[in-house]
Amino acid sequence: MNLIGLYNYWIVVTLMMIGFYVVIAHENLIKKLVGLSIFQTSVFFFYISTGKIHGATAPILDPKYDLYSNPLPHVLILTAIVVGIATTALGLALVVRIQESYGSIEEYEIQSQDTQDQMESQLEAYGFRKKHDLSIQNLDE
Amino acid sequence: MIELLLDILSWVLLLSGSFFCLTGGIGLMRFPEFFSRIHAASLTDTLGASLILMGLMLQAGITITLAKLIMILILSLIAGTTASHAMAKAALKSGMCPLDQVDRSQQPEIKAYKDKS
Amino acid sequence: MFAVTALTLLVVMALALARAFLGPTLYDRILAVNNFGTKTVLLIAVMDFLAGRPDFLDIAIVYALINFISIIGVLRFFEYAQQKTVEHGE
Amino acid sequence: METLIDIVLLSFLVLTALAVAKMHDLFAVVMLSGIYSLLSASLFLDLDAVDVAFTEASVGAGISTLLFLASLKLVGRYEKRTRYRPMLALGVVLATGTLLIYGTLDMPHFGSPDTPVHQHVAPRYLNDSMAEIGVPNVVTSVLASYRGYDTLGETLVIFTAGIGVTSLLRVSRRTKREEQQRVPADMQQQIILRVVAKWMLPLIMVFALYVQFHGDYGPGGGFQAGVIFAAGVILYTMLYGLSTTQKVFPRKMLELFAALGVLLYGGVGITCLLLGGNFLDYNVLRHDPVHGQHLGILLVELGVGITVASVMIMIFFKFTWRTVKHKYFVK
Repeated sequence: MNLIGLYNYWIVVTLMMIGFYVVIAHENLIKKLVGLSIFQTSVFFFYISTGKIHGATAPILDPKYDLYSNPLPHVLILTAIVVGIATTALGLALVVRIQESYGSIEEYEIQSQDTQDQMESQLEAYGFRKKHDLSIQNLDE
Repeated sequence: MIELLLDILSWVLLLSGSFFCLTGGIGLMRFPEFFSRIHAASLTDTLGASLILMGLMLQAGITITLAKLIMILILSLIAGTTASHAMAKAALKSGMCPLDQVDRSQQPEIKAYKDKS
Repeated sequence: MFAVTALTLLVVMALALARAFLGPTLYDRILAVNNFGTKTVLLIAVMDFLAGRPDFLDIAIVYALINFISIIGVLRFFEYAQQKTVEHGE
Repeated sequence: METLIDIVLLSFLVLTALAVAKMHDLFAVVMLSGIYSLLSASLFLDLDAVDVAFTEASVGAGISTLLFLASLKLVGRYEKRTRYRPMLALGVVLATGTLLIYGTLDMPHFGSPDTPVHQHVAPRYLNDSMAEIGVPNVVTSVLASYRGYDTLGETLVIFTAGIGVTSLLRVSRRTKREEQQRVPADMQQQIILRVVAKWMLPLIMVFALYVQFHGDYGPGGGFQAGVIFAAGVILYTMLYGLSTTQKVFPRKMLELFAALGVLLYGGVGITCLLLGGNFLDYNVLRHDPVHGQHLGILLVELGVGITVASVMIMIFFKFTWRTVKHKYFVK
């Protein structure tokens, strides 16, 4: 019983760390969003696990039962799920726009393009002419 | 007396439903390629789900629960089979071929179907 | 008796999960997801009876509906994706 | 038995998450995340959170998967291999995980009734909600009445996300014109599917209304009903084409309804203020406080449902328009 008593929390930590790993170690933005949603779900499990009481039933009142689980985490998580999908949709929209303007959703490709942009504009500021054969459009093709 | 009979009947239905689901699961895991897998999964799925739901219905008595179970049964009969059909059709259209038809894929009617799609 | 059914369903779910991990083609994975979904509907229905409060069957109905919709969505968007790659190839 | 199911489902979840982390085919990743949310909803049900299971079932498995698939179509199917060694990330993750597990050792055991969480507001909700609000589903009464401010905020967040997606993914007139000239031929060959979906559509809509108005007595409510309604419309869109659906749900109407739901919610609050109560204190809406609460919860949930449904439909339409645009202009 002692071992099982904390099992839920350990699994929650494991899931959270898998999500965390996907977010920081993968470079694809869609994969990052999936990792973020795994992370998010682990928080949901944590809340719901704390609300559970052994032998209790769902918090919908019925004269036949008198022990109910805690309804407060349920309310918090219910709204969090719907807000989570709204933020995921916003993230996906941003990813789509990034793909359209950079031609890639891999983090390092986006960064290298940004660095090149910066260098070009600095060179221009120092009076060099922009070298057309090195510009981004040509590299892309 | 009647209650005991109902209980036994629902036992039988639930257990046979579980058995069919299990065979479907094993088929899904063990069969060699997609079309034989979908054969195993979808057929046993329909039968197993209906049997289990009928077993639950006998336990429910005549309440709103019975109506909901009937609705789930109808949904799983219609939606499940349609989804299987759509999956198999999409797979066939994408160029996958059933294992025993690999040699016959040059036959006129199959070829005509592929050219059309 | 519900417990036996629930356990069997969990075993079947494990098998479907294994197919979803292994599945060589994407259609195998779609099939596994579909099978997993129908088993979840059954598991939820059985779990309601196991807990003695069968008034929560609405969730199983939602599952049956949503499972259908998401399978259709996968087929639809996967079809698109294939067309796109074919166009690229030409 | 409950504990056994709990343990098995949690182990499945970990396996699925590991597979998600390992795979490079993003389509397969999205499929597995569909399975992940099916599993998590069963787990929520096992932990007595019926309303949460309901929401996760309709949101996670339905809408979320569809949005991911729609954007995968736009950004490509495969992930590139990473260049860096993931050792540093692995180290950070392991260190954080160890610390968190060390932290759990002090926590009260899972399922014990004397945890601090259960000592403060929860007993009051469970004991007094029936007399004060008169609604058997405590989750609904807490959501719409005791914590009404919070829910108003959440609804506004969804509305804002809708505005964000709309302004990020604009559609030009030219795309619309070209799409309208074309006969919608998508999924034309799947005749059986189209017929069955046509029959199922009214069923889904009626079920959404049932969930909306039965939320006081069983699991359900505005959030879930809105998402189910949107899922029905999305099914129709996928099988019959975007321009057909937009005849029934034009863009302006969706935007109007998204705002209308929030306004309905806020309007109930303002009405309470005008009648002499506090903001969102429904007792003053009728002569009998319990009747007032019933009316207030009904209206508020309706507002939430309208906003959620129209924002979800709007977001899906925007993503689908993008794919249409690519069809015409990317070549």
